[in-house]
Amino acid sequence: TGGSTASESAHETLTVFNYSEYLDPEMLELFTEETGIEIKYEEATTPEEIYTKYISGGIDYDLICTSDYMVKRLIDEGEAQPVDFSSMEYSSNIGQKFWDISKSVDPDNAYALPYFWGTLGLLYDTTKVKGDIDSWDVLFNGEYAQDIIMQDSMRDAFMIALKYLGYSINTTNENEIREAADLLMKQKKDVQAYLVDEVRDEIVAGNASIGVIYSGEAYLGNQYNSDLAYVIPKEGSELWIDEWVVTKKCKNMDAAEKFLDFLCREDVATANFEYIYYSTPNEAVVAAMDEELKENPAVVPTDESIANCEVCTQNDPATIELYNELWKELKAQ
Amino acid sequence: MNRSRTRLLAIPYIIWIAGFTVIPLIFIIAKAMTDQGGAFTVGNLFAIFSPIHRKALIMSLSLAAVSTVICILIAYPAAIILRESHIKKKSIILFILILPMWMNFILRILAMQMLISNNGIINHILEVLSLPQIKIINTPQAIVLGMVYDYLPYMLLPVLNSILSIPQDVIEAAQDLGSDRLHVITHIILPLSLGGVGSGITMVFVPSMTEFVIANILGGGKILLLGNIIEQEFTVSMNWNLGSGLSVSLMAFVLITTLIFGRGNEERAGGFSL
Amino acid sequence: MKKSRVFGRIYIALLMIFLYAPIAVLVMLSFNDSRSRVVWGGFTLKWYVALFRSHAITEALWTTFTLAVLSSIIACALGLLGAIGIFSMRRKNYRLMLFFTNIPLVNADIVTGIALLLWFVRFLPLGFTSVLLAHVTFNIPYVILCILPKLRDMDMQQYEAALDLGASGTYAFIRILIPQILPGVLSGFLMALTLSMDDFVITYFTKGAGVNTLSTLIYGEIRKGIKPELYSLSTLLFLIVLILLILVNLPYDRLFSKNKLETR
Amino acid sequence: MAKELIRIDNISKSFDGMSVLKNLTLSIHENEFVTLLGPSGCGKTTTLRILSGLETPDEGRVIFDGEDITHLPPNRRQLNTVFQRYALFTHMSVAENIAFGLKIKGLSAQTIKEKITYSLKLVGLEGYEDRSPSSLSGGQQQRIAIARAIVNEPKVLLLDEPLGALDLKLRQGMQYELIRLKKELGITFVYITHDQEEALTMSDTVVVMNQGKIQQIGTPEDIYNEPQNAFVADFIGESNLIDGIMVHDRLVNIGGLDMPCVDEGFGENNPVDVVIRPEDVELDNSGAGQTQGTVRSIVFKGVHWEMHVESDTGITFLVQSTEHHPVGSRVGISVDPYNIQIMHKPSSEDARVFDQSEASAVPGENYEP
Amino acid sequence: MAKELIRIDNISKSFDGMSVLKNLTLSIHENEFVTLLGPSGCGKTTTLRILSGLETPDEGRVIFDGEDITHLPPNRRQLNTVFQRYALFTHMSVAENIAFGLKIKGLSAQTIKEKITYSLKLVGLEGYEDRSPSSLSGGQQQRIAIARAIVNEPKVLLLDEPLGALDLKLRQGMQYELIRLKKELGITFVYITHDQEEALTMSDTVVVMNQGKIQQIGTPEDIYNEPQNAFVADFIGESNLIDGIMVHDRLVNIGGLDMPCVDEGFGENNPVDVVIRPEDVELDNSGAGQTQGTVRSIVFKGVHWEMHVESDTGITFLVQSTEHHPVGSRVGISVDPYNIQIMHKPSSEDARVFDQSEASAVPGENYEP
Ligand SMILES: Nc1ncnc2c1ncn2[C@@H]1O[C@H](COP(=O)(O)OP(=O)(O)OP(=O)(O)O)[C@@H](O)[C@H]1O
Ligand SMILES: Nc1ncnc2c1ncn2[C@@H]1O[C@H](COP(=O)(O)OP(=O)(O)OP(=O)(O)O)[C@@H](O)[C@H]1O
Ligand SMILES: [Mg+2]
Ligand SMILES: [Mg+2]
Repeated sequence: TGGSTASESAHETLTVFNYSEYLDPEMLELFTEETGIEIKYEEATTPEEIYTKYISGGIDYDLICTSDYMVKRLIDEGEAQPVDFSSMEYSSNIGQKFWDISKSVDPDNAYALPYFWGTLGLLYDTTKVKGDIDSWDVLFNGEYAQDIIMQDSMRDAFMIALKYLGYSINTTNENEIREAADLLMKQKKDVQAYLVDEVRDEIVAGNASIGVIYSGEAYLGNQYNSDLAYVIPKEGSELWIDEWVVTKKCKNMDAAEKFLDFLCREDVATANFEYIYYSTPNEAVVAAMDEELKENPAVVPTDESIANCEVCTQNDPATIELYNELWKELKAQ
Repeated sequence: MNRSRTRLLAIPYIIWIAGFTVIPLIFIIAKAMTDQGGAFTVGNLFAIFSPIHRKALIMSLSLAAVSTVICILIAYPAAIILRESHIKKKSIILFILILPMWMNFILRILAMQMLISNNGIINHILEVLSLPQIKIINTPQAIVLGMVYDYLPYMLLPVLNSILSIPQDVIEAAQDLGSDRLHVITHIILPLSLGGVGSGITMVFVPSMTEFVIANILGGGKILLLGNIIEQEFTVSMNWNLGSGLSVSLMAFVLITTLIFGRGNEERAGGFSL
Repeated sequence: MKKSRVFGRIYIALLMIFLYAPIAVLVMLSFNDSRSRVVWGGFTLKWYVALFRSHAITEALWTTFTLAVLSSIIACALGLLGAIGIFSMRRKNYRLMLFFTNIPLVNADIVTGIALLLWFVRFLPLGFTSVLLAHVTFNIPYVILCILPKLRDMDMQQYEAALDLGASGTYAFIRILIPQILPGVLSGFLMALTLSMDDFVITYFTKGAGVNTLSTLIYGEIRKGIKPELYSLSTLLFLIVLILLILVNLPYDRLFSKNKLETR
Repeated sequence: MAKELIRIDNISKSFDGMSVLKNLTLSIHENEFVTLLGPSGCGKTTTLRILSGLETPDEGRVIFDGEDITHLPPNRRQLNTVFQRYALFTHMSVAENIAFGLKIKGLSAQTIKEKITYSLKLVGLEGYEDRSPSSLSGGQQQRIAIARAIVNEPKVLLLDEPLGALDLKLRQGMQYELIRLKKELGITFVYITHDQEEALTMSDTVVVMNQGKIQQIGTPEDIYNEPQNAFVADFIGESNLIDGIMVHDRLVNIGGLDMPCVDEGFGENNPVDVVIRPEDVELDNSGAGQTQGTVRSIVFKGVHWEMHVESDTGITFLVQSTEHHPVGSRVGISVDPYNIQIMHKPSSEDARVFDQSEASAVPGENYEP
Repeated sequence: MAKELIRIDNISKSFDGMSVLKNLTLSIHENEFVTLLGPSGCGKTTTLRILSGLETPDEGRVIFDGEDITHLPPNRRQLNTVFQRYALFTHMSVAENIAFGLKIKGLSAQTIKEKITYSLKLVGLEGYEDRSPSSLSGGQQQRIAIARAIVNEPKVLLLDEPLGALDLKLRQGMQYELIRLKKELGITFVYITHDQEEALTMSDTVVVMNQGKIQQIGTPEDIYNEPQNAFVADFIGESNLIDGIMVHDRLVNIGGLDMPCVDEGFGENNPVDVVIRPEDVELDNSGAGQTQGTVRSIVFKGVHWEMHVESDTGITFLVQSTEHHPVGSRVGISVDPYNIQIMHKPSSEDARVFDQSEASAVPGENYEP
């Protein structure tokens, strides 16, 4: 019953691995309908989970969608197969800007197809916060003690601190990292909670005034509470990009390419966008959006706002270990 | 019963243990005894004594212990009250106690969070009643509350079972000899239900040692438990060797404690059944 | 006497509120017109409608149930034999077996999950079967913990009486001993069912592509907000179990006693 | 008689709507040995439990030493109970079991130790201090239960079939010992047994119960020799219970045979119940006697032979005699007028009661060898 | 005598190194009623369990109908057991309990139903088919256990104190019923009791055991009237066991008083044990008799009075008599020579055995009123 031993060898099958709730399930049915290719669809919540399941070899995934640094890792470890994007009918819907961003993990644009992207920023309740917020400073100056919610994610927390201190988020300089860690330690007493997925709900519910959040979540939060605003601080932030790669285990490159091409098609990309409202690199979709949506920085970040942003490509083991130690120290404090 | 022959009945189970407990355990121990490069090391096993891990261990132990004690403190009076009640079918009680557990664990913990958060349902109710607000979310107390909530049925069931199976005439004999209510509880019911408490402790204390979801959701991620660390080593840091090492030493720790404290418990009939 | 009874009622009532308040919240959410769990958007039944339309949920529900029931049955069968076997062992082996029995209980779920994953991939394509094996593995200790005390309380004289009346060892075992430990097996089964339905981590690591349980479904959804359909599903499940519970506990001794007579 | 210590006043009790005790009234005096005797399920244990406070009567009162203790909890009553099924504390040693009540009273360790030793000696189980109750045989457990109750020196000791599990020799020993204890400690005993001989041997007063009602209260001699109704006559010892017609005072007709007796006041030609104890039927070989009969069966009972003798008038007598008469032999039958007990035919209610108790036993009279 | 059905051949058994049965040899004949009698813990139940196959002897063999069944499993033996503690199947109704063995034999539902009805009638519990055993009183449970065994019509029925929990009336009824069943069904009974009277009443053969050894095998009369040693004499019924010196054949000296007897062959001036049954001591008021004495205590026992009479020669006799002699009164004491039983002083082993059994009972002789 495993993915690769599908008995219906007459049928073509693709085993697809993606973040959960990251694709409109009806699109999968549509794809099968159009091409006759069966999809075995598997979901996970973090890049590491995806990597772990893939690398353990239990399931032979053909296509994986994961985030920047993990994409880089897969490529670096030779787990990805090159794809000829130029031959695909709809790949041109992906804006050049995103191919360029993708180069930070896939220098030749040979492996990875951008799927969604976004930023890390602050979601805040305008009724509870004095004036407009434009800096990470609010997280560190103690003004909103016990009223801020941090991401319970090692990488994101360090990125914020590094950016606030003016360093690169991909730094391997131990001193810079330790400086960031000290900052986070000092901050801890002011933090109401470190949360992953519930940040949006907490801000919506009014349990806290400011929260660190991914841009797409900010849009959703706004839907429930129109007093909420999203900002990418001026110090800059993380620019994340989730991309598709074809694994080296994929035996049916043709089908895989068909699937990737399908995802780039405007109607499909629109459906997926409307399923989650994360920023899409598909320019055809962006072009067709309502003005209101188009102008929402949480949905379509402006170029200025991401000018200072970086893509995370950090895979240096020593740095990760350092992160890890310092993070545990912070949490254990 | 022919003991030498019935012993053979355990063979399928032994095979199962060998196949699905021991072999995977060997995998984990092997991981624990090597570093990320694959070289032999005992460092991961002793990593639990590093200051941060020790801190987390102590925190985990205290939260698990406090939760277990609270579970016992809640379960005991409940069991005694139920014993004294006139409900004929006591098994219906067991069902009622276990029923909440049929709702998904994460959903229940999320619901608990909605109840106790600063702007939560309880505080809204308190506000209406113009009573002081509770500020418990994102504290160790909230984690304890969550653990008690989630594990209480595992304590209630065995405790209730063992208390229900104490013969009434023994209690009456004690009353007859001059025991008042409290004395009966401390000198008859308590010692006679130790077996059930033992089962309950195993089923509450042990899993709550490795718990991390509750700590994440209700503790606001500000309290680091050993469960969090192990989970993080596996899923974030991708240092399986350290994760395995911590896990193996925790396992050894728990097994040794249960061996020490569990002694004699297995001799007493600790009912853990309907 | 009276006072303590009132106190007792209050205590039990408080306990029930504690256990059921979060359930009440979930039930409430299933009627919430808003997709967000923290915003009340008015009363609706649309999530119940949506529930029956959702392929993913009904499929996951089915998988969850078959998985829970199958793994509990297998765990009970193995655990029953195992418990009896262990019970008749000498002290040293008895302790040794209990030690191994406790391992899945003591291990962090993620460790069990990854260890099983590492092991399964060597001989078994991940899929339903692998999850089933994993669930049986973590269910067994609970089943055994439930059965062992019952074995200790067993009345061996009844077994001897059965032998004396002409029953073979096996027949006496099935007819006399099994019914005596059945309550233990039953609560073990219930326990296993509950654990199996609740497990996420181990299921997640050992499942194959396309296999989803309610837990894995829910876990994946925390990020984007739980689909309210799942609240209505929980509510429905709760109601069904509640109704079953009431049915099971009807005074059926009285209802069925007539049938009993006739079958004899 | 000594002062009244306990008064059970018009007590009724039902379980699940089933009436178990009906308007029971009973006085127990200081230092009295009262035995409740009756068939299984007649309410003996329930009565005892009401005395000990473990059960509350639906109606009526329990007066102890002039004080209404109907609703006093068991631990505040000066009574101790030896339970029908021992009810030993399995998690305690023998010594701890015995010390249980003493510790509650707060006696010193030394005193407790002495009392344990003393009471174990009383019940013949010296040196068993550290044993676990579960390692003892049934008889030994029962003796520990007795020791545990006695050691508290209660004003009243309630014993629910305490000797049921012991063999005859041991039982006799314990009977004597209990009587000695009663005298020595000056405690009042309320004793339950279904062993009639035990009841007669030990008691000052025997209370015969049936179906939740007292049938007769009296000294053992009263109960045995002058049963007030057929139930009591039948239940206490073996007896020939025969339909008769009271010809006139001091003459009763049994199966056509007129027999002199000593009872008066039953009117003339009234149907009555006649009770003759088996040991009071005299047999002889000489062909003399009030009537003749044939021996139909004979059983050796140790102390005596037990025979069924069918008289020529068609009545089968149960006879106990130390002389052996082989089956089929002809014997003369006679009964001393003093040994013929005349009783009124039971009222309808009593009849029901009696019939019921008959139904559950398999009557010996029907036995044909 | 009928043909030998069971032969227990030189069986020994120990538990945890403690010897429980020692070289036991016993023959049981077809349609015989054999009773095992002895104090608690003497190995009666163990013997029965070896017969039923629930226990395997360490040494020796069990022969059934000429066949060695020592290692045959219980379910393949044609014996059924009524267990000491009922051992009813608690999860089955009364009817299902009784049907258990029948279903195994594969009888038709109709037959089974009839047999259930019949056997319930036998034990006086008609209409109890659908009750749960736990809802029955102890006595009723025991009767169900009897019905469950009897209904299988085994060749041999093993009964371990089946009537222990019943009250006297019921017990007597069941005693008769069991004897009737035995005769009717032609089954052999092996019966355990600690009630001496029961043993004497019911048995063809009584086997007196003590400490895992057979003390005496014989008819009830043999056992009662001619006990082979002091243990048997003391255990079976009450008896006066007195040290005496055999002056010469037919004359024994008891406490200085020469008394004629009928025993011979004990030599001259040898110390012997003298056994006199309490009912064989004759008292009279006239001052006649072989010696004089004073009544020290008197207890009413229903059938007779039981007295302790201290003779002027200093010996206290236990006396049973239907006549009442008040405490303190002077009486003449005499014993018929035929009722004086002379026995050899026990060998050292026997003495130990006897002393032990004495120690556990609280001897009645020490009782001072
Ligand atoms: N707690 C109870 N609930 C229901 N019925 C009861 C309860 N206690 C006693 N009974 C019933 O009351 C009746 C009298 O019971 P009780 O125990 O007093 O009898 P008993 O005279 O002691 O009998 P035995 O000699 O068998 O011990 C019985 O029919 C019994 O079934
Ligand atoms: N399974 C066993 N293990 C250890 N000792 C045993 C076992 N069965 C019996 N005994 C011991 O063997 C001795 C004889 O026991 P048995 O049950 O045969 O006595 P009994 O004559 O039936 O006594 P009772 O009249 O009390 O039933 C006792 O001392 C008992 O403790
Ligand atoms: Mg009773
Ligand atoms: Mg026995």
